[in-house]
Amino acid sequence: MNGSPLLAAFRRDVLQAWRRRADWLTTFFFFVIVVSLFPLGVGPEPEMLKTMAPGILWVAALLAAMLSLPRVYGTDYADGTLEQLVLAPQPLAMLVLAKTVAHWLLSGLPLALMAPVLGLQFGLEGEPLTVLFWSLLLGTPCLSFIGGVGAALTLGVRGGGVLVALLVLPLYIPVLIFGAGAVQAVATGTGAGGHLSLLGACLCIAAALSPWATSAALRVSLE
Amino acid sequence: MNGSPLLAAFRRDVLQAWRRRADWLTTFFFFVIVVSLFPLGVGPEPEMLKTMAPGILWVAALLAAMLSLPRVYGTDYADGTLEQLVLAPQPLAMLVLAKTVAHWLLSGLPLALMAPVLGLQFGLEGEPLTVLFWSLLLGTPCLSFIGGVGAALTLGVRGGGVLVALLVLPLYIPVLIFGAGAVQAVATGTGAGGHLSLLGACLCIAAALSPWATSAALRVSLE
Amino acid sequence: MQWGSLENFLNMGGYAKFVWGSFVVTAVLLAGEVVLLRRRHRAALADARRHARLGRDA
Amino acid sequence: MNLFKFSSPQTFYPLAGRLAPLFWGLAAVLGAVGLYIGFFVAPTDFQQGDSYRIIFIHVPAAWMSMFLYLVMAVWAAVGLVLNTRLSSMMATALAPTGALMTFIALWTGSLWGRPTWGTWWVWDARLTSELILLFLYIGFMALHASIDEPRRADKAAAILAIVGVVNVPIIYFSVKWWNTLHQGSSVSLTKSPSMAATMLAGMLVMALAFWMYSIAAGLTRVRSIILERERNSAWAGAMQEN
Amino acid sequence: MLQVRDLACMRGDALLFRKLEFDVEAGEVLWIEGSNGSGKTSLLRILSGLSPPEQGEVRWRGTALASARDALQADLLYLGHLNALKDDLSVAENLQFHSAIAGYDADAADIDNAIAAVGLTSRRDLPVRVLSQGQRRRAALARLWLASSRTLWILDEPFAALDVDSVDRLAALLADHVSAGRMAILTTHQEVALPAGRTRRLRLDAA
Amino acid sequence: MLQVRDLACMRGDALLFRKLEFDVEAGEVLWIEGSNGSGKTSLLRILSGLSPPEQGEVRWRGTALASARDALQADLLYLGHLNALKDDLSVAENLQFHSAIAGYDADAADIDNAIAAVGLTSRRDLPVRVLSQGQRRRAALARLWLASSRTLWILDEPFAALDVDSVDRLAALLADHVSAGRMAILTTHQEVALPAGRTRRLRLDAA
Ligand code: HEM
Ligand SMILES: Nc1ncnc2c1ncn2[C@@H]1O[C@H](COP(=O)(O)OP(=O)(O)OP(=O)(O)O)[C@@H](O)[C@H]1O
Ligand SMILES: Nc1ncnc2c1ncn2[C@@H]1O[C@H](COP(=O)(O)OP(=O)(O)OP(=O)(O)O)[C@@H](O)[C@H]1O
Ligand SMILES: [Mg+2]
Ligand SMILES: [Mg+2]
Repeated sequence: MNGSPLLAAFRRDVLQAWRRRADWLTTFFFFVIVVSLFPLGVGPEPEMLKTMAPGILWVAALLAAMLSLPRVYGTDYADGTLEQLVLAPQPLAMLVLAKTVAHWLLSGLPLALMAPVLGLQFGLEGEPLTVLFWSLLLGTPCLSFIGGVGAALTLGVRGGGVLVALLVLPLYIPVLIFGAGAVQAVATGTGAGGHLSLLGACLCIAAALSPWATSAALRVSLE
Repeated sequence: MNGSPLLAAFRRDVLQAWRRRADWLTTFFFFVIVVSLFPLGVGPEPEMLKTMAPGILWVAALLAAMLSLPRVYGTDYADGTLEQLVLAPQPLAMLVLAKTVAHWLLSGLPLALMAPVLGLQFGLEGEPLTVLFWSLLLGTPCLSFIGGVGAALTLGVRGGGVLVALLVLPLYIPVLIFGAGAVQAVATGTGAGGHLSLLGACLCIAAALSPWATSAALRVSLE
Repeated sequence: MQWGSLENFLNMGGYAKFVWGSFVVTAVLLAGEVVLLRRRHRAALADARRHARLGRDA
Repeated sequence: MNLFKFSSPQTFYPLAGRLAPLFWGLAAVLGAVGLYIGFFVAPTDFQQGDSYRIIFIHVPAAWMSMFLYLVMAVWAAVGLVLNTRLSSMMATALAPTGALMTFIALWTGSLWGRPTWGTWWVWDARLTSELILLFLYIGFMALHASIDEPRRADKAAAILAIVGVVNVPIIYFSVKWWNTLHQGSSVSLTKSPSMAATMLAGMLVMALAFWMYSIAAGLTRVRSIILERERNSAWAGAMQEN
Repeated sequence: MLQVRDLACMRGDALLFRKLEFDVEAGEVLWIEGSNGSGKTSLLRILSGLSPPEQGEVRWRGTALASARDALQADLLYLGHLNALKDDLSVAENLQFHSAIAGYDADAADIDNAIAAVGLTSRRDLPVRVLSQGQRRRAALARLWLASSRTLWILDEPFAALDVDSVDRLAALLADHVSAGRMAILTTHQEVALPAGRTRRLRLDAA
Repeated sequence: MLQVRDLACMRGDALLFRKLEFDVEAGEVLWIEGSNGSGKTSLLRILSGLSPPEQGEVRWRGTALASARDALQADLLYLGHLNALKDDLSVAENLQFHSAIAGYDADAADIDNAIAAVGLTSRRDLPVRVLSQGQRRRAALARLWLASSRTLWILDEPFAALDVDSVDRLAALLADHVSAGRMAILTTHQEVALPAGRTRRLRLDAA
């Protein structure tokens, strides 16, 4: 009984995304396209592309996560659903958690799954590719959690889409450094273990704090 | 008398942007932040950063232009202004032109002005820096023109923010290639003239065709 | 026959992974499209009939 | 007037129903002949060994991917300008097949590149523009799928297809220049010097097979689309075949 | 002046209306009635040329809309469900923009008059974002006071969210408009005192 | 049950009301009247705990709102200007979501009944995006049929965009609600037949 509203919030987000397949598939293709833009801008030299690959993939993942953020609470805010969520007799933070998990499943996970294929295009192979996958699997939920706070803070602020970038990207920097660092570390021979555990720690902190921060921001946005 | 509605459309967009300074300043900061993320993701080697610089700056400009697109017609669509523009006794393509120029002034021009400073940070100097500036000055209006079509096509389509990326980024590729290519050409000793004239040609084509395509798309969005 | 044996044929001069990887995936994709096309057509037919019945009832 | 007779979905539906099996059959027969030539008549290439046999699907798929985009855009434009619904439906019907062909070209090319170039992928002009073509197809389909009112979707997607067609040559040449103006890539396409006549024949037969397949798939899909859109009309409800 | 012949409208697979025929002559108000979802808004959008009809034709001053679009747009004021106001601009700025775009040729005094007519003088320079629902509707309606020269007004639920005084003021304006030989087509669910003798009703769901 | 003491509300530099005092008892409808912009919506948002008052206090069952927020939320149904419907979900799915979130414990049959009560049965599975303005409002109002157990209804312009039949049905539901000893606070500009003898009016701009 107690879990059911959370499940409902989660299910509704997933259901809505399913209705709008084009919606989250585009997050995914956005990622693929942005990654493919870089060789066009930088030039086709394989060695250089290989060195750049982790950085490019991670920056693209950051941007893709960020682009999908406004949708998390934006439509709820515009159509009045957010008022109802805030007034619901459930702890708001739990509803936020459910929505964040849905966001990750729909935007973060597909990126992590696709990344190895893109890595191949840049000439990555073997262990770096595996580490790339794991770093994204640990890192993308962080992006969803941190991004949620930014998305909530920019509600009702027109041009939120760009403002959210400004708020959130700096917060993403540690995730970027540990994530891209892990792949580079394994490529240069040092192990990726340290970087990955740091990413795990980031995830724990983000998961523990962000629902509270997000729900506080949501309340403020309605005042 | 005939020009005044266009002037009004232009002035209103600029006025509104002025009211919402945060809005277009964030496009600008987005550009700066994305560019600054790369050294963090890729590592600090100066030689490599220098080679990558034009590509990174140009990709960031593409993304920044794209992020600001949904706003061009999105708010007009949501609040009903677009119906009024379509029903106005002016040629719609002219109004579109006025709005596109406003968009470029507010989002493209600042990037072109800022780019040399960022180029310095990547170790670019002298002629490449000048060419970077000119390539962006010629290229960013192309981005506004092409992007306008995408923005108009995705009106009333949920998840428009990401869909617009999917539609527009592939069309941006020639601009990216000629733009980044110009800087690289001058850095490697071949002249940038060819690339810049190709950019100019792109701009002419885009400026001639895109207002028509955009206004057709706007009409369709209201049906 | 240039291959001699089925084994040789399947081995494709050492390029089995690549050649069969191409041909089999292509075959699967084309067959998949055909299956999806049939399904879609059946669903469309059923839907049209359902609507026709609804229309008559209304 | 006679010219326009078949431009009504209702009259085109049965016509397509009669034509489609013909093209399916042709595709199957030509495919079988092409595969026979490809595997049993064409000799082993002295440079590439048997890996070259990928050519028998790679090149036809690559050709079709580009050709279908053009055809799709022309149908879309006709639909937009003349407001004939059937043309727009044809455009929508071709897009998935075109995207599939593009994907097959990419996939087989990639599998071919590994043994011949030693890498799955290089950022070469042809490869890159094929990848972009895939994005254009996906954009067309995504846009069409995101608009519920079918007529609006047709028109919006048509505008996109037309803009894309203006852009495809620009993209193609820009990618080509990008790649050649800049340091030539260290790997290059090792074409078999003079393609054996049988190889050429096999490739052409397979190309015809892919062509017939695309027509058949397009006709079949357009029939479903017609039914879906006209499901309220009496004639659609009366269709009984499977 | 406006003639509608054999008009049909479909949305999805719902047929909203068909074989609709009516004329609107100078000096008339046409009040389109019907329950929710009967197709009033859809009809108004077809009449204004925003969306194409499924079938049939609309004629303005004798020419089919397909070729008379420019002529109609020069004569038309359309006010939809949405207010067409920019949240960030003030009431006055919004009206200035509209009058420039639509070519009303209004100067600052005209705009002030219009604002006064809808009772928003004290809110003149506030951004629309902070206005109440009804005040926004009033700001949108102020365009009617600027566009008195337009022959045809098409108004979708103009009375929605208005308080009683504003309803009366708008009704009076409508009476003036038609008694000057112009036309209006509108929808509303409220019982409003529309110009007696000059108002024709069209029920959509009766069809 | 609900007590308001010395309430004041400012927006920008406009003082909307001050020293507002009233009680709402079980079995009563409070109809808040006032011209556009008099502060009705602002008042309702304060009462429901969405925004804090400038001054004064709201008490629910004797406790100040600051500490009784959870208690109020379990008793409250708030329906604002906005419909809180997801364009992409169908009417039924939207209601399922709301009933799960708000804890109404409604099963599929309840939801179908609510949809039937607002006359949307034929639109049950359409995405809300395609509904007409009035149909959307009706879909939002269907929550009232699910939330009959909630003690306090706060409704901002519930009759807006509704056709005549729907207005009557809603008025009848309100009568049932209060005659079962519950409460409602609402605003509307239309003259609606609210439960006679149980309706109290509060004019805001008179203050
Ligand atoms: C993912 C990788 C690849 C892609 C996307 C790709 C794409 C294409 C395209 C678009 C064409 C048609 C071009 C035209 O007719 O002008 C084509 C033709 C061709 N490709 Fe590939 N290709 C790839 C890899 C390869 C590889 C690895 C080889 C051989 C080593 C190869 C050999 C050929 C040949 C021989 C043709 C026919 C050329 C002609 O007759 O014009 N391709 N490919
Ligand atoms: N895809 C669809 N499938 C079925 N019905 C649809 C679809 N799209 C729209 N409709 C129906 O078309 C009608 C649109 O009506 P419209 O907005 O014109 O109504 P209206 O008369 O203005 O109503 P209101 O008084 O509520 O404003 C609605 O009944 C809606 O349910
Ligand atoms: N920053 C501000 N400066 C001045 N006045 C403001 C500001 N923000 C809001 N207001 C005023 O506060 C009031 C808000 O009113 P509210 O939305 O509560 O009205 P309402 O009674 O619900 O009206 P309606 O009947 O139109 O819905 C409006 O009169 C608005 O102009
Ligand atoms: Mg309506
Ligand atoms: Mg209000």
